[in-house]
Amino acid sequence: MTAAEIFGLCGAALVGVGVYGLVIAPEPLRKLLAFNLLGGGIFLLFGAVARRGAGAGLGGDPVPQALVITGLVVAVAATALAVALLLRLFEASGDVSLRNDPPPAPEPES
Amino acid sequence: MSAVEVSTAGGTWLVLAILLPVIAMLLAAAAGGRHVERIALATVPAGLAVAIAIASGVVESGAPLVYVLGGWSPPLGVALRADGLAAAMMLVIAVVVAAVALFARADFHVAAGAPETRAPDAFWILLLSIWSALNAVFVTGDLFTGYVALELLTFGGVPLVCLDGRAETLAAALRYLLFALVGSVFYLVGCALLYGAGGTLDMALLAARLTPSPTVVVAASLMTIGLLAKTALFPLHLWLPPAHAGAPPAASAVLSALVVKGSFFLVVRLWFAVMPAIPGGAAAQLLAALGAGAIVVGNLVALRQERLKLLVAYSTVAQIGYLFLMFPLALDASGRLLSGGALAGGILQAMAHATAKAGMFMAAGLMYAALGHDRITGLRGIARAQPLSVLTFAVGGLALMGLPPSGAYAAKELLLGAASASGQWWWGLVLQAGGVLTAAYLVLVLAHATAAPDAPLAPRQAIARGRELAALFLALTSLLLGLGGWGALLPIPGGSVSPGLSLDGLMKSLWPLLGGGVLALLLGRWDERLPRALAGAGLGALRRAALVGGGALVQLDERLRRWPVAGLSLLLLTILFGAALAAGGSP
Amino acid sequence: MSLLFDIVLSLIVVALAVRVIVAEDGFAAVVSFAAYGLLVALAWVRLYAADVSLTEVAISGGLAGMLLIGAASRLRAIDARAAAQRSGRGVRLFAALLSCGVAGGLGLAVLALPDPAPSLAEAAVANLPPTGVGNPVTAVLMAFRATDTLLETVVVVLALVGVWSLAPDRLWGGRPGAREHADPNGPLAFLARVLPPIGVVVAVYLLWAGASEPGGAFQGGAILAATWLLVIMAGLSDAPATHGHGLRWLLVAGPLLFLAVGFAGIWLADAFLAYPTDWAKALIVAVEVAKLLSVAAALGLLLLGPPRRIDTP
Amino acid sequence: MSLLADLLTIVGVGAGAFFFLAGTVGLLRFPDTLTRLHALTKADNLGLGLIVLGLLPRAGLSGGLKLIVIWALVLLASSSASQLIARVAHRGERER
Repeated sequence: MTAAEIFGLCGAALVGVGVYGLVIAPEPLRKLLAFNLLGGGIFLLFGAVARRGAGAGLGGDPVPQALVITGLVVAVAATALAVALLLRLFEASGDVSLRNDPPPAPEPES
Repeated sequence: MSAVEVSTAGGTWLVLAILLPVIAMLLAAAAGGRHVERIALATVPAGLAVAIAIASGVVESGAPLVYVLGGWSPPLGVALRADGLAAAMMLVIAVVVAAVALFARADFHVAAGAPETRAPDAFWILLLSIWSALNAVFVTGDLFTGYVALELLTFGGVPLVCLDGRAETLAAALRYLLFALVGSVFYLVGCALLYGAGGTLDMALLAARLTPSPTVVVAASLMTIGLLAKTALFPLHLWLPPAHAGAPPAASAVLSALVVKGSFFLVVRLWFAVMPAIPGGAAAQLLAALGAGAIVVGNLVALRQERLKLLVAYSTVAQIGYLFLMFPLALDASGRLLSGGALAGGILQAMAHATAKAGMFMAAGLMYAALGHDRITGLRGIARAQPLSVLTFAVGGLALMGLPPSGAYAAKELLLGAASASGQWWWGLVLQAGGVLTAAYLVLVLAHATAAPDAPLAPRQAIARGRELAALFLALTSLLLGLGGWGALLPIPGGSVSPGLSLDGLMKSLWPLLGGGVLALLLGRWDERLPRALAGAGLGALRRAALVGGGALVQLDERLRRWPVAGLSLLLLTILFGAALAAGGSP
Repeated sequence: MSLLFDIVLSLIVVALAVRVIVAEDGFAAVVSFAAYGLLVALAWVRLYAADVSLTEVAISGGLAGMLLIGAASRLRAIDARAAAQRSGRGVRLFAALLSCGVAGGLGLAVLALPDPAPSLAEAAVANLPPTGVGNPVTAVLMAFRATDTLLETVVVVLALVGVWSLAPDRLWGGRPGAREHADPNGPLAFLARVLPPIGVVVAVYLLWAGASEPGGAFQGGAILAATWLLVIMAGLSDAPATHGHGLRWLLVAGPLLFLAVGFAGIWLADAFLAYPTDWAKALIVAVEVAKLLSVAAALGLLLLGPPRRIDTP
Repeated sequence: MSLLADLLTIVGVGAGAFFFLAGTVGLLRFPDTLTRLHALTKADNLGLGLIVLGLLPRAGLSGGLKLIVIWALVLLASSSASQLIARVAHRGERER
């Protein structure tokens, strides 16, 4: 067992927790947290891949590490957009449920 | 290690294709006010010229244009590559953007001296960002650059959904954003694994380095499903109908015609350019099966919609299904994907849908603007008040149905050819059925629109002729797309597609209209007169039975679009795809 | 011994993640998430990725944590109602099963990664000299894969346009957030007076050090943004009006300078985003400075949200 | 000399860890917000200070300076934060 494998498996577990939360959590904010957990798990997978590629005097392959930095910034921008949408929806409707839009009113059909 | 890649002549155009809209977007965001629209409109011809330059460059050299960014060749650096597929897509996208921009001027115009307002400012900036993101998706040779471009596309698309700020559209935008984000990170995790397996994210290098292994199988299934979620392939389409139907018409056109094509194109790249060495026979069949489900459910549920824009949105769900029928048809005997007629057919279908659907959404928007509503049963008389809009809808529908010489006709011929060549007659059947189903909603809408009104129709607002012409132009483009030949850009066996312009061909492609008419009678929404007439003809029982079936499909669709169900489908499909890819298999 | 540390750390991280999902109270979930972020940063140190660790702490733990805590406190009122829509036991069990399947597949994929691992570490180090920077991660971000970084700065600007576009029509161009009225003699105001000079120094240091050691414009920008937000929260300064031209040009200055340097590369070094060897470090640092300011402004404004009030004269 | 430095490190870090532990136990066991804060801030600040002290001989001049600055910043942040928390808790108490 190496550190890369341990954190790689930790990343895989986080992905599992994240997708479970995304599917099951009823509150949109919780879904957003789950998305961030999922993202964190994926970045750890990148980290594990980077650590396995250590060489040339570096503790890890710098390319996947740089990709994670890019990914983290994109993820926080996505979170900010989602939070803004969520709060705006709350203001506009007093509710933030993501249930289906109500099915169209049944039309009398003879 | 492979030889160092170098830029080809004309490669700089690829940089411009991505960055011209980016520069315009940044300048527009900073300048604000009236400048936003001006900058956007000035960018349109320039972007169109770039797309033409790239296409002619590809045709002339007969090879992909390549640009090595920063002079750092892959695997360390990133290369842009435009093959014929990318060039063809960029060309069509540029045409659609141009027409949408002309159409949108009326909605998002800022008058001289007027203060800066929200919706126009946002719309033009978002349109430019979507254009840049799509071009980046088409020309990137690198999977991670593809990820950044996909996110750019999502961030451009989501605010378009809720541009009018109503609570329903905000909820639709939030659902879209959350589901699209899941799709993105599924794609991203695949990138991590493929880098771990191949030591690069460059598509061409990965294609040479990847061999079947558990890592590659897991990566491929996660990436594929992530992209399907962003493309809204049935049953992962929960976000599409409310998002596309609630947006302003110009935004709906952009979302439906353009945005979903980005993730679709990355699926094509992934399967044809990155993993051609991975046998994917069973998985390709699964993809096409989902496509077939989309065609049936999407089209039939479209028939049951009360509102025109929702009907068009559901027809997008169905059309997305069409795009995935090509995968099993492109398989060779050993279960590997070949770039040939089926791939050309799939790309042509995407091009045909982009043009036709943008035109149809714009036409639906104009009818909405004139009537103040878009209830299908309330469309009577609109054909007399707004003949051009109804004509646009009809032409777009006929083009999608596959009337020669439309792009959809050419696509269907190519796909049918591939189906019979590979002995997969069942996909041919689905293709033919799709034509009938498309005809059904076309007949339904046209029957309502051309009926005589009970009272003379007084349009609520005058519609500028230019807007109707922009929409009609797109629909006609789709109808005439098959005349282009396309053999220079797309891998078409025998060099070019025949436009199919014979009396016999025309007659053959009108048959679906008849079947579609029957379906529309049985399943569509009509006012009371029709059911009475049907009952008089002794067909009342048949219609009741059809309505029960239709109601069941609507119920099924409603269930599948619930969040937890869609989430479970996503996970289940991921596992199924993994299993199918692990099984490998040939057709 | 260190493996044991890694295993325990991983277990705690996963346990915190589970708590984020299953906690009854939404606020508790967010707080667990913030703690999770800090521990993940520790994991990055263990993976020899100090640059990532800094970014994780500053951006994910700090800024995203703050954003989510703010949202959770505003949504508290409807927490219970949303929680009432919990799925049935069968659905949850099925979802857990499928999630385990996905995680298991991923774990399998990690264990099946090829040995020896393919790596670009050697190529990156071998190509460091012409970039003039000593930190290979910075070289990847600013030279080898500079296009991604450029597009990413555009993504941040676009996200801000998206956030602003959520404002009601009449508030377009107004100021984001509520006007803060903290006690001018309270601890927050005290902190907001003492910390900004230090925050600026740390941000500039991170940027400068980023050329040769861990750090860079994103980490520095996040710290600068946090400092700015602290001053606004303490009521010492108001959030800027979003119609301001100075502000808007500041937001796009980073990506625009990046683009300008990129296009200059076509003439000076034969490729878009190539740097002439003698000037490479100077150009990279110049772009990083502009990016630092733009990123700081954009991240700060992303956290403040859409315009909420308009100045009445 | 190095033996002395090692000894300082062991004693400093060990004592620091003990204070962290004590603070955490206090956080978990004390009955209300204010006493918990009391336990936490006192123990943590002292604990971190001891750890920094223990690490100083190993950090060199510039590293040592950074460590001291970090300690000072944490002191500043945690004391301000606990003030803020205490105010909120106090207000909540009065309103009850």
